[in-house]
Amino acid sequence: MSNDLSTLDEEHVRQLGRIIETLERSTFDFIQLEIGDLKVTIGKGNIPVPEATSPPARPAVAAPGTMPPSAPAPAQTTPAPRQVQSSGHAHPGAVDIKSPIMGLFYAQPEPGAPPFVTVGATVGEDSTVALVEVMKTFNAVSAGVRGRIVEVCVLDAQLVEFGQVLFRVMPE
Amino acid sequence: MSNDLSTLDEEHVRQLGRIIETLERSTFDFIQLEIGDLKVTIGKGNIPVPEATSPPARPAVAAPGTMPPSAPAPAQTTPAPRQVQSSGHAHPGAVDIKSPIMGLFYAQPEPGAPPFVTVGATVGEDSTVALVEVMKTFNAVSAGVRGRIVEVCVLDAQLVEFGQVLFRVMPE
Amino acid sequence: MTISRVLIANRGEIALRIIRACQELGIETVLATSEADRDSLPARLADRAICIGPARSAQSYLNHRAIVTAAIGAGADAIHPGYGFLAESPDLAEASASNGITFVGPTADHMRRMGNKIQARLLAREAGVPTLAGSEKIGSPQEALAVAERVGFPVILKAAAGGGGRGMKVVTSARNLEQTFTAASAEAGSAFGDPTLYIERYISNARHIEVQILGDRFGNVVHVGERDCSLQRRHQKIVEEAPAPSIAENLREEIRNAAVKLARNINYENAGTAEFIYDEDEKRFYFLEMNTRIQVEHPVSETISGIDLVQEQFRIADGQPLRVAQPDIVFRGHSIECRINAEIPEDGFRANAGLIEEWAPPVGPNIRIDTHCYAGYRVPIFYDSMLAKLIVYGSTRGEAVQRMKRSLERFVVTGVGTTIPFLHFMMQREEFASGAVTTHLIEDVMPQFSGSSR
Amino acid sequence: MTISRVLIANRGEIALRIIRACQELGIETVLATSEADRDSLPARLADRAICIGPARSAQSYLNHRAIVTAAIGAGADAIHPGYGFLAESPDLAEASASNGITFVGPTADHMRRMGNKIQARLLAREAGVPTLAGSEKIGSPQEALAVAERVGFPVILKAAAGGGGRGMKVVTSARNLEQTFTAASAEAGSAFGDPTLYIERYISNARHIEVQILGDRFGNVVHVGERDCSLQRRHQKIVEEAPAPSIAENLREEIRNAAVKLARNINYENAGTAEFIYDEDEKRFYFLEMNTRIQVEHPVSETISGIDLVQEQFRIADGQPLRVAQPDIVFRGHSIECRINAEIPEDGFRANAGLIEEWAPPVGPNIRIDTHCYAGYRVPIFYDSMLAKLIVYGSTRGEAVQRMKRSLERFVVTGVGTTIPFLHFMMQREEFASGAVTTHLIEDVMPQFSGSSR
Repeated sequence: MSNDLSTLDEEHVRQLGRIIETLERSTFDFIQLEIGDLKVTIGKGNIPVPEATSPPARPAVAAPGTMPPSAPAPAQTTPAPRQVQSSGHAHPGAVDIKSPIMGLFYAQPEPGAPPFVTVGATVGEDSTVALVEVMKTFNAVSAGVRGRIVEVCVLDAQLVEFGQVLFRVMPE
Repeated sequence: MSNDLSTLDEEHVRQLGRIIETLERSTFDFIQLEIGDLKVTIGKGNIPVPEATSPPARPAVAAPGTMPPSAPAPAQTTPAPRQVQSSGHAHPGAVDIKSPIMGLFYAQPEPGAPPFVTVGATVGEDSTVALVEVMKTFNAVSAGVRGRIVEVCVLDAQLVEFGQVLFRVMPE
Repeated sequence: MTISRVLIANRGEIALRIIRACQELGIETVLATSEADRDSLPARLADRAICIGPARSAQSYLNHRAIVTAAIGAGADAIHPGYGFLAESPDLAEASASNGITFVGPTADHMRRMGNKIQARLLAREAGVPTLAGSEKIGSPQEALAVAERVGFPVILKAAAGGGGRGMKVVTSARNLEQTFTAASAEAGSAFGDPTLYIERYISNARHIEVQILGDRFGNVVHVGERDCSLQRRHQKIVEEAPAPSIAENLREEIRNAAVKLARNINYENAGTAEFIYDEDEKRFYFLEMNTRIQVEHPVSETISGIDLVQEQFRIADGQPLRVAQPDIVFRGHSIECRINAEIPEDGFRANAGLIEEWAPPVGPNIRIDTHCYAGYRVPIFYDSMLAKLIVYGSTRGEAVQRMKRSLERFVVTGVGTTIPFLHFMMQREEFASGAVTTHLIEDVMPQFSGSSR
Repeated sequence: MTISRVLIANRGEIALRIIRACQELGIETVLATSEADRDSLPARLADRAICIGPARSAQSYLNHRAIVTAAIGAGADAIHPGYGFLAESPDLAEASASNGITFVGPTADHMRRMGNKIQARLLAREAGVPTLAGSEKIGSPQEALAVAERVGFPVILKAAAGGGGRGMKVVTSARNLEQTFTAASAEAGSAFGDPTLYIERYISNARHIEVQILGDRFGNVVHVGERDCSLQRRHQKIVEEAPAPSIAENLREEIRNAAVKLARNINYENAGTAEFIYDEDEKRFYFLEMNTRIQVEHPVSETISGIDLVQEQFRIADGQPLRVAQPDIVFRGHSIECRINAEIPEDGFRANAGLIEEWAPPVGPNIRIDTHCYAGYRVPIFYDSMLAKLIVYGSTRGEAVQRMKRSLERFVVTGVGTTIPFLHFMMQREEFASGAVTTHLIEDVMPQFSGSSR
């Protein structure tokens, strides 16, 4: 048996369609169908996945110390960059400008100067949008895309991680 | 059987639809259906997943010793009684006579005597079908049901566990 | 090792502990389980499991005839009873022996002699080991009053057939004596099948100190140090440590030697524990009783000595001489054990059963967990409430306390209430940190814990 | 402890090991991770994780500027480098110091002096510690030939800036010397940025023995016993044990004292290891090099001494004096470590990455696992292949070997091939059981293992 879509003929697709329609009319969230090698899952929301793996560290009684609020809780497995990306839901179609290195984020060329960009600013691919400092070395970050800044995702002088979203841009 | 959707014919799909509708009218949250290679799950919320539990002991390289073949493999979590029950699939409608205690199973009243019952024998509720010995004390096992013995599930002089199936009886 | 297959007549963490010892010794394991424990972790990790009876202990774990039959049927050449259940049953030891099965423990005779607490006191006195002022056996309230007035109030009434903290009543004045005597006697009769009582002087400012003993068939006896088990609720231990903190070194030596002498006097064989009460005011110790089995708290002694006591039990039962003489046993550092029980401390340590949802014990160097639990395990209602033993090592007692504190903080259990928050509270108490641990400490601090946890 | 928050500049099991030490010391942890390790277990267990760069080490774990920046940005007051990566980088130590951050390790100066192997040999000789006959530095094949003829073939060519088994070539006769010299020099230049070579007499029947050292800021130096790390493949260790088996007690004392003397001579600070080669034929030892960091195999020393070396590293870095003098360090029993690597032994220990499907390490008393792996973990292709360290304790070496054997049998890993079957094979070899472990043993027995595993 060839394991590709060719095994799905006209008739199968019609049958699947009817299953979907029946499911649609019902109040159920999903159907899972498994016939030997063939597996079909139809549903709403995310594909349900069996969770994994290893124990998260969650203090049972008391935390040994306190961390600044910016620090994620130990049990939280989502890394910071993804949290930032999720804020972009408010701007469908917008793209991210990510930090090419980890370091301290500066929104302006020097203290007291106006920021490189603010929300509403138009940028070209080569426009410098920020500086990221690693031990007195300042690295210019280019927009990499033409468009309009719709969101500034980090605060001035904050530590940004490698790959962290700095700005969101609506391409033009 | 070819493992693809072609095994789902018109009739099957109609049947699935009817199952969904029936489930819809019920108060249940899901149905899981498994017929040989075919598995179907329909439900609300997340797909129920088998729990993870904890690591089974499976020797990576070599077992430290050998056990008689009657001993289940360490990784096998199904206890013996259930394995025996599963053999009963061959006799739909039959009921089990289980051992009320753990001990040594004897099929006959004394060595050399004929067995209490064999396959085909008719038993009444109070018929003694076997003895189970615990340290020289012999406990008579009653059939507890009227019917015909269709299967003898254990060998003579074998250790039977508490609740282990000794015989299967077709009630009359 | 001539033992090749052992039947383990127990459940829970100790069943698993014994399985692990056997895996290393190359002994096959057959676990006798009740119906409720058929799918337990030890049942899955043993080479074979045999369901010997229904959930209720009386018809399974306490049925020595079923256990011996299972051993015979499975071709086991030894039985390990663990602790509790039939661990101190002369009947099981005898039935094993008469069926040619090695019992991993002392002889039935040792058990009988030490099982009766009045006789055990006599044996101690014969060995020159101090016992508390009191009586051998009292037959009437009048006799009790006479003894009590001789030794002075408060006194404690104990059941001769009791032990392990059960069947004890404190009497503070002559006024309550007659009534308490009658009640205690009736209770002892129904609980232990023997209404005999004896009286001892009651020490209120006391610590519970016990000495781990190993003896072989050749008359060799060594101690593996002492443990302090003073932290108790309802006369039951919840924190144990080794060595005992804050006692003078000469007393430590004396108490260890007393235990060895007592065991040697009766040619004691296998692992055992001599329990003493230590009078914090008088700085003197008195023999209480001897436990003829491995104990729950054995890991703290293993940790400070490096000796695997359960493996030694097998070697001794196998007829081997002790592998170590006293000078070979090197004690190092400090070890503490906390019993993680499914109990609600604020509610009088009421047991609670149920489904363990999350189970994430701490891991790391110098942390040991003995447990049969896992996420998804349903704690059965039929047995005791202990879920796990958390054992830590530290170079010093302070380091061990600190490690225990941090380990408890990282121990995540949801689904059932546990003693973890209470144990954490105890680790932070100044009394515990300073080693000023007495048998009434938990009672004293309980109001503050209940207050803080609201 | 004035250190309150540490940046951990490492990954894998050692990152987790350091996190655990910090949890017990009450130090907050910030883990610097590469993009590939963002969701790793240590990243989840640290109080905070910061992604410092892409998967490739050169742009993340080997970037000392990124690490110091991350430490400053996260408000960390200390950096722990673990082992490997930048653990022996004077640049990281210096950059930390000049930014007011405590480096948990020796000073940049110590690293520089010991980092150059030729200088380290000189320092050893100054301290009266024996070194192998050979040269300080050789500039040409001609010079190499002269030295080789003086000390006698076989000789070994080593890179002055190498270490840890890298950059070494054995030359058996004058014929191959010139060619090998040219190749080795070029290799050293590209691998370590310094083509300088030196020559030593090569000992074929050798054991690798190293001594664990702790030194504080006040000139106190103690040893924490020696380790035997002879079991190597491609000059890299896979089994280590402590104490070293089958060496005379007076030699054991000598080798330990030599290490202490060397460290004291340079006022060595923090944890370090003096490596020696032991000539099995001559029964003599020679200094090889000093590692200025915590080592992979540190747990075997922790196990026999009861000292938490990583916690001591923090205390020393914090400016505290050593808590123990030499007589306070009590060694007991025997400990063995096996490195569980994602490697195919039959295929020249070729590394293999992939998804770990099942992961069930053995558990039980006297078994310690240091690992960052779990079922469902995908082993990244970018880093070394070590999945776990399995460490056991036994009262005797025989007991430890037996426990290791049984533990390996119970260690279930599926999804990636591991060294477990090979380690199990080694534990059963008579050479290992008898303590006759030499650096060429693996090579000698490999054909038999490959044969048996077919």
